[in-house]
Amino acid sequence: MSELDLNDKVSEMLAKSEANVIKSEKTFIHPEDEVREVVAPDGSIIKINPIYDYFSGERPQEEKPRGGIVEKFLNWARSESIWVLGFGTGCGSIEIPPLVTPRFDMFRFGIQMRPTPRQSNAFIISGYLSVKTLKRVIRTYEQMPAPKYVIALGSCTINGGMYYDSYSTINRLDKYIPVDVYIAGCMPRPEALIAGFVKLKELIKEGKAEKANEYARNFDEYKANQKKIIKDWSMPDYNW
Amino acid sequence: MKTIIEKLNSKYNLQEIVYQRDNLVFAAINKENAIDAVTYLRDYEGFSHFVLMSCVDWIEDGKFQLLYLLNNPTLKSDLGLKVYIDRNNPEMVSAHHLWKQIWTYQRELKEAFGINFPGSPRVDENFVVEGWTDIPHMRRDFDTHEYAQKTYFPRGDRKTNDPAEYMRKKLYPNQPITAKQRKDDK
Amino acid sequence: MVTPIFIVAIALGVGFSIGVLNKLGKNFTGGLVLAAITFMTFISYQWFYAFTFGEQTPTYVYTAGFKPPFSINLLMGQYEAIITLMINSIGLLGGIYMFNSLKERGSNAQVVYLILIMALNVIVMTRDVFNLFVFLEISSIAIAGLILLEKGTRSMGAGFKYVLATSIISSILLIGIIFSYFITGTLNVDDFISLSISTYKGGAIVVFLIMIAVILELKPFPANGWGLDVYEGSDPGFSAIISGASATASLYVLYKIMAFAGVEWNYYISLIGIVTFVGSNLLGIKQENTRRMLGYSSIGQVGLLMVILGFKDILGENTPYIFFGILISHYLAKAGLFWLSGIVRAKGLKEWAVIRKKPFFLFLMGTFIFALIGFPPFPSFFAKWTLVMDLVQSGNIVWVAAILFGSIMEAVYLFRWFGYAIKEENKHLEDFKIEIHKIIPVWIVAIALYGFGYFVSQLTEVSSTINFIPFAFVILLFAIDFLPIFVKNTVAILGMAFYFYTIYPQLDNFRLIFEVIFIVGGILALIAGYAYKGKREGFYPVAILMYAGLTGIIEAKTTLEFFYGWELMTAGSYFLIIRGHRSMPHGLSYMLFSLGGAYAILAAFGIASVGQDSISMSIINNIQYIPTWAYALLIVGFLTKTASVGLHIWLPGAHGEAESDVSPMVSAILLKAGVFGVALTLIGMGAENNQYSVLAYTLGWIGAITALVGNLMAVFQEDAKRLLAYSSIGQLGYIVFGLAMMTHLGWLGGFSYVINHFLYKAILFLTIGAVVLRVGTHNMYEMGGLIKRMPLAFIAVLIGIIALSGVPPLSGFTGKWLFYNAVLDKGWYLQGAIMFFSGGIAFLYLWRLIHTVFLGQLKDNHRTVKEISIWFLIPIYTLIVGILVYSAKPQWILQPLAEIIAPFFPSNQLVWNGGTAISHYGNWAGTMVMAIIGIAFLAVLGVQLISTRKAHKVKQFDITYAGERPERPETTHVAYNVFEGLYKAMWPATIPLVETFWNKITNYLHDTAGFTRRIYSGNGQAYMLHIVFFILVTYLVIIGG
Amino acid sequence: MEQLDLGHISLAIGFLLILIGFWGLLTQKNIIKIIVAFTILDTGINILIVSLGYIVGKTAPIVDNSVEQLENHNVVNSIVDPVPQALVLTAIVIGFGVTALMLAYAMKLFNAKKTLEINKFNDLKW
Amino acid sequence: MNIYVKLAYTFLGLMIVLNWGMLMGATMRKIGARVAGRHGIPFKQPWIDLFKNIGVRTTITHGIMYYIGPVFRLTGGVGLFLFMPAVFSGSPYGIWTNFSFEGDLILILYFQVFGMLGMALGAGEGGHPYAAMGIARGLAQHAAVELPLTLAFLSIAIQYDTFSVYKIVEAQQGGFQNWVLFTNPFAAAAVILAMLGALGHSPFNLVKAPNEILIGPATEYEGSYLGFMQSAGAIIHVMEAMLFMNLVFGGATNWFELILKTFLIYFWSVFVGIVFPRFKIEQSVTWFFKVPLLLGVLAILMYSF
Repeated sequence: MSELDLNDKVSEMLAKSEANVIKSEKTFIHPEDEVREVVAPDGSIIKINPIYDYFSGERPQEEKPRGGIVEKFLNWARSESIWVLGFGTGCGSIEIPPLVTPRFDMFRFGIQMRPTPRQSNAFIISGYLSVKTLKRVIRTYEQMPAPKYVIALGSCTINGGMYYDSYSTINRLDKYIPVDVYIAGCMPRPEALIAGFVKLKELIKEGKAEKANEYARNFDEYKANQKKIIKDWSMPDYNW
Repeated sequence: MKTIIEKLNSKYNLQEIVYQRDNLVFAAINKENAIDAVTYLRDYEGFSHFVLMSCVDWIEDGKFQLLYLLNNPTLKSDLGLKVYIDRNNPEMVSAHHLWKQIWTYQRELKEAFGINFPGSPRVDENFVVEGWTDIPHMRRDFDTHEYAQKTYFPRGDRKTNDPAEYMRKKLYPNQPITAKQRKDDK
Repeated sequence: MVTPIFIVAIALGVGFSIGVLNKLGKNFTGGLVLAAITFMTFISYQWFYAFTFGEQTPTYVYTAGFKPPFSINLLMGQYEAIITLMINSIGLLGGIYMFNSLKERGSNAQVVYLILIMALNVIVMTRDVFNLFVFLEISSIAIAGLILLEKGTRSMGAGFKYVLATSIISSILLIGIIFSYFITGTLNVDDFISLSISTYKGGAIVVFLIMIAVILELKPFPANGWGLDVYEGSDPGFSAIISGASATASLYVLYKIMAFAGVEWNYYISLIGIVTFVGSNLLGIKQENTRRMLGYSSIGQVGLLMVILGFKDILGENTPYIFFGILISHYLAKAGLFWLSGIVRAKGLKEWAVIRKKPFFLFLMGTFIFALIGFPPFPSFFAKWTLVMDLVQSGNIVWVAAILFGSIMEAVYLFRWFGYAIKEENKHLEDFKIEIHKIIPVWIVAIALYGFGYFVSQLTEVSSTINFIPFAFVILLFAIDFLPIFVKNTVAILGMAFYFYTIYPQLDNFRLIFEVIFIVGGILALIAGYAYKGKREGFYPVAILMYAGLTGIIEAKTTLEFFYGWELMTAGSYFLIIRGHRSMPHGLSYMLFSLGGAYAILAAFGIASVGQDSISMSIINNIQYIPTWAYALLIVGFLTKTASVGLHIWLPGAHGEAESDVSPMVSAILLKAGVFGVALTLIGMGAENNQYSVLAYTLGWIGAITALVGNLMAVFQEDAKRLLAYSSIGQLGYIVFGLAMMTHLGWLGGFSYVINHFLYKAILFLTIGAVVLRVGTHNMYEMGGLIKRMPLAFIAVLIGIIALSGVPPLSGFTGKWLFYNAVLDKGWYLQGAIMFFSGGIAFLYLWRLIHTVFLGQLKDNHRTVKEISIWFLIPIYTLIVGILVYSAKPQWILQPLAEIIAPFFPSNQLVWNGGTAISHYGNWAGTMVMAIIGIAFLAVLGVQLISTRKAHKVKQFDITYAGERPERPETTHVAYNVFEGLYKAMWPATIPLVETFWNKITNYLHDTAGFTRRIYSGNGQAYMLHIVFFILVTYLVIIGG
Repeated sequence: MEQLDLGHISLAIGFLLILIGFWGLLTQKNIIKIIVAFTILDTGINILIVSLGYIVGKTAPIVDNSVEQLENHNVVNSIVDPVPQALVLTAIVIGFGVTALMLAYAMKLFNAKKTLEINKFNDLKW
Repeated sequence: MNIYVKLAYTFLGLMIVLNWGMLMGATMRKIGARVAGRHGIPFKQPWIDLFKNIGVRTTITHGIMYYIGPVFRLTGGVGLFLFMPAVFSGSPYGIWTNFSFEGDLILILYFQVFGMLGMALGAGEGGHPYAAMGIARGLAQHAAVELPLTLAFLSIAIQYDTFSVYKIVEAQQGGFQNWVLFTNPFAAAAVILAMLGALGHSPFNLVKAPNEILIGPATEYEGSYLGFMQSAGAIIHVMEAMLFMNLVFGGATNWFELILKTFLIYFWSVFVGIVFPRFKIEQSVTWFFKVPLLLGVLAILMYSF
């Protein structure tokens, strides 16, 4: 079969498949999010709207820094006590464990790992993010208390890296959540990570790491971007 | 192994029998007979282990090729049964009753190629991608680059270089190109 | 005065005239027969009246103008008058009851019925043994003839077996009679007595033959299959007559014969009686057919009466009192039950559920069953009491044990039956039709039972002091049961309050504490009853019955009054418990353990009364005869009520399944009755008496192990109320342990626990009960997050669990602190350590209770539930105020407690310095501690309020969930099998050894019964063989051996 | 006891009949045979009664010419004990009644199950 | 003594204990790091963390109980300090004996649970499953630890015929040979082993189990709440060590001695924790029911006969 024939054939097939392509008609309501009716103990039937009833879902508010010496002191404390959420989103997460080894020892810098977003203030996006993971990242990011910082790791978070043409991997992280520090490389070594942390500490001390407020300010824009690619949005608009 | 294939051939009329190795044979089989043959192999010939199930998109022929790869632990042999199904009407009889893990394979094929397996449990649920609305993403007529460009805010200033060329230019900008290199470049 | 010969004359005259009249085509036989029986009843009543209220002397009636032995003579004495009255009146009522069924069988049947009654009269009155034989045969033929006239074939076989058996028996009787004539030349009983026949050559054999025949007529175990078949197969009306009249007559014959048989027979009669009593009650356990079961019960009761007859010399002048007490209860109750079984037409025990929603039927059935078992206020209660007292005093303790064992067996099947009637599913059962002429006799006997109960209680001096006012109140509440709940509840509360007001001045402080817990606690628990809708039929009488019993044991001056109150309380609480869903088996096991305990107490009271000249409660302070055993029995009896380990298996189910406001009654209040008893016993044992230290030591270990077992089992419960129930077991273990220490500090700790347990367990049970009412489930894992909907209930439970766990500053710590000091003081270190370990375990289940119910995830269907009812909140918060006061000012309660205890356990081990308690080992300032903790708490809270002033209120799914989100509250709430890890470590300690033990005993009894009853193969010849073997064995034992 | 007099013989026969009766009652399976056994038993008892009242050489207690012709004309000394004789009459009547009742039962039982085997009538048991 | 002076001293003591607890925590983590060959955190890290946590801008609350859970916890710590004689000075009303004259050992034992229970309830209202799991584990282990500890404490109380902590300390004065450690070795041994569970370090850190059940009860707590809990943790660690010090190791006559002894007691549990991995619940529970329980029973039996 010659090349020309093949191309013809393919375009022919394409035309055909356009016609009978399986365009899914899913509405993408998570089954647990559908409004359901339950019978109360007294026999009455009540309607449960899970997204409304079970989640707060309120918009985030900007929490302006107070300024002055107190804020400076607190910024210093924040910079010296960076609690990193233990959430490996991509291949870069393998670069984080070396940080706790004697060779790199991030504890020297006041950097510690925490298991729960409630107690963390730094989030390392370690490499490529598929759409599926992005949903979890957004949820987790929103659950962290402000002020919170995001360190994006590797070229995938900057421009998609080697996954620039993947149908399931995002290209630019900062369209979806605000990023404080990018660390380029594929993958950056732990030294580079530490350099990134040091950069972050500088930013915090200077009072420039207010991306949480930026997120709140541009909330609609971020949400629009997020919802554009996350079709089965099975959570409230803001996860408290 | 040979006797098994012969027996199977006489029973179900195999095509394209390929003896890849002593213990690895591929053969094509009619869509109608496929599940019968798999059941027969499982129940009478000792192919008790279901290795995998995969799909190839022969877009030029307008066909999907499903592969049921079975393993016989006593003979230490594998047998791949290929089934061609129509690409325009991609539907195959479900085999979930034979091995439970086939549920998952069929769910994956449904999502990735849009092949329907009526009756297979949970076959319509998400498998890898969540909330996919476009045509099935593993079909060859799906253009992933275009999709990514359309969907994910590509950075406009992205440049792609041949790493070897780029590094040579960067490290040794003044060095002339040798004949060997030119040959290689071709 | 109409001579008794007219009884015979009338019967015969009417019988013959009916034959004639029928020929004339007149058909008013039924009325005529009833009239005849009425006249017979009148005659015997006339004599009875003359004997009782006049100065009548026994009168002989000679027939045919000759003196014996050439003629037959009848004697009409006092007993004859009573018994013929009983026979005739039951005959009359039975005649009314069977009016239609006799009519269906034709006039012949009516005549035969009349002749049967007449024959029974003559059997009682005659003094001639041959005449006796003749009329026994006539009665047998009459019964068999009546059965023959029945429709259907089912009873035919039974009738034939009956004929065969009675003919063999009468053959033996006849042989005996003829030989008696041969050796003495007379047939007159009085002559036999005067000649003392047994001294003749061969006299012993003659007496044996006559005696064995009469005994066989009484259907002794195991030669009684023929009787059982008749009970089961024939018309319930006949069964009633056989059980009520025929057996009564035969018993009296036995009494007559015993006069000349010689005293050596007494023992054997008792032996046969007790074997019959225990044996047939044991076999009754296995019965599923109502009438056969009643048959076993009848035979058993007759056995008991034989025992009494056998002991007539020992019982002395009390014999008639005991004999007639039990006989009347048995005769009325059994007739009533047989009649009921005819009305209800239910064969299997479970089919009796058809009367479930018919309160009057349940009332009748309950009356009869309680009368049979010997509950107050029925005559059998007083009779049984006297019997046990007299037997124990004469040293026949083994007999008492056997009688009580048999009674428990009887209670097993009767209460199981009753339980089925109350609780079993009855949807599939067909309703029955009530015929007015059938129900009237049943009502008459039921009312007569109450009447005789009161009458009998007034006969003796000790029982006439019993306070019947609370019981009358119960009857009043039963009478107004049709009124709406609001009225009844108010009446009940006012009544209790008024009663408390009247009784308050009579009580010493020791009793006052318990009376307050019983009555005030009861009123608080009743307030919660306002939350219920509808009529709540039957609730108030039984609740008040329990309180009547409780106040009865508090007021008791004599052991009889105490026992009376105890039994009333048991009955009332049984009814309360069995009202709950699925509580049938628990109600039964509660009843059996309670009865077992009550009998232990009864026996102990008997032992205590040995060598005393009164039965005042103070006799247990100075027991002279085997005191250690008596105290042990008392303690075992009371420990069944405190549900100590080994005797606790009834409690979890009973309390867990009871209604929401009943649980606090039976847990917070009722259990204290057992504590009261234990306290009384220990006071009786005395502080300085080292003689009982082993007993107290054992009791201490029992308390400690109970605490451990109760608390440990509570940890692994999934049902909120069961959890609390097991917790009650553990808490009662503490109390028992504290009391067992027999020191000032121990008692103070124990009493502090008594009050505390009352307070917090009432709070917890009321709250959880109210929550259960709202959410409709007991299972904790089906609840969760209710704090959002029921904050007040949450606060109540929070306070309850803090108090229970003993965390300062609330009042539970008081008890813990006292216990630590007491343990060190007493030197019971290991037991103490077990106690404190169980205290540690308490945290586990308490946290689980509050967490799985109120915290965690609110369930879908509970999103709209309301706060618990205001009527529950009122008593709950009243009690909470009590806890807070107690916590803040412990000295207000502990100091008076110490004064109460001081007379029994004098000590200055605890000194109060203002609000500080100082013991030898340490000190504790309740008020100050509360203040310090309060200040610290408020200070910290202030800081937090400032630092988190902008806290954002979130909803229940706003939790970090590893990047995911919770899907359903059910899958997010950690509530089921929470302590799995601990269970893996401690499962050997949770093996229900005790339950297995009791199950094994039950199975063993059931197997024995199931195996033994196979001798009743249904084959008439086998029954005859039993009779022959019975005769042979008896002969070998009595004469040959 | 050199010679067997009438009294002893009848006594022995009575006991024998009683034993036969018992044996029959306990072993025979046919209801009619059982009833027959009962009548034998009954008869045995009756003979027993009469023989116990028997006094050697005396006549029946019927005061008629035959008695009056005796030497001493002492009625009391010349007749046997009358009471057993009276008793036996009653006993016979009673026995008759019982037998009749049994036969009636036999008839009804046969009508119910068309058999006279006593083993078949064990619906009620345990 | 004037009550205000007393309060001032008590507050000062509390501050000392709080800071010493933080420093001790940092030191122990430093030791752990050194064992692993790392530098570890700076000594100032706990304070920085505390300030940072208090400076958090957004906080959430799941409800009242959730809100006051940390308050209970901290009150539990503070109260424990208030009822514990810190430094022995020859008088039960001395300046550093706090309010220990209001109660005795039993009060302290039961008051320990106050904070724990409050915290458990608060975490429970948070609705997080891991919180409930952590508490369930913690309670199970607490119950198991309680048994040998109670036996040992009873034994000590029997030995000195008192429940007053002050008196027990007093009786141990005059040289280390008077310490319970030497006068009642079984009880001391039971305490030393059971102490590992009470202090809650590996292998008995089931409650927190970071990365397994996400720090347990504190999963949902953030910011100031966490700060409160950190402070309470620091105080309670010292108080636990102080309790064992007072009961077994002769108490302290000055702050230096107190710091040294609490450090060593705490170090013992860290020392064990560095070496051993985490137990499962059933392993932990059965461990306490073996040797420590046996020692406790022996300690009791010594005085029973």
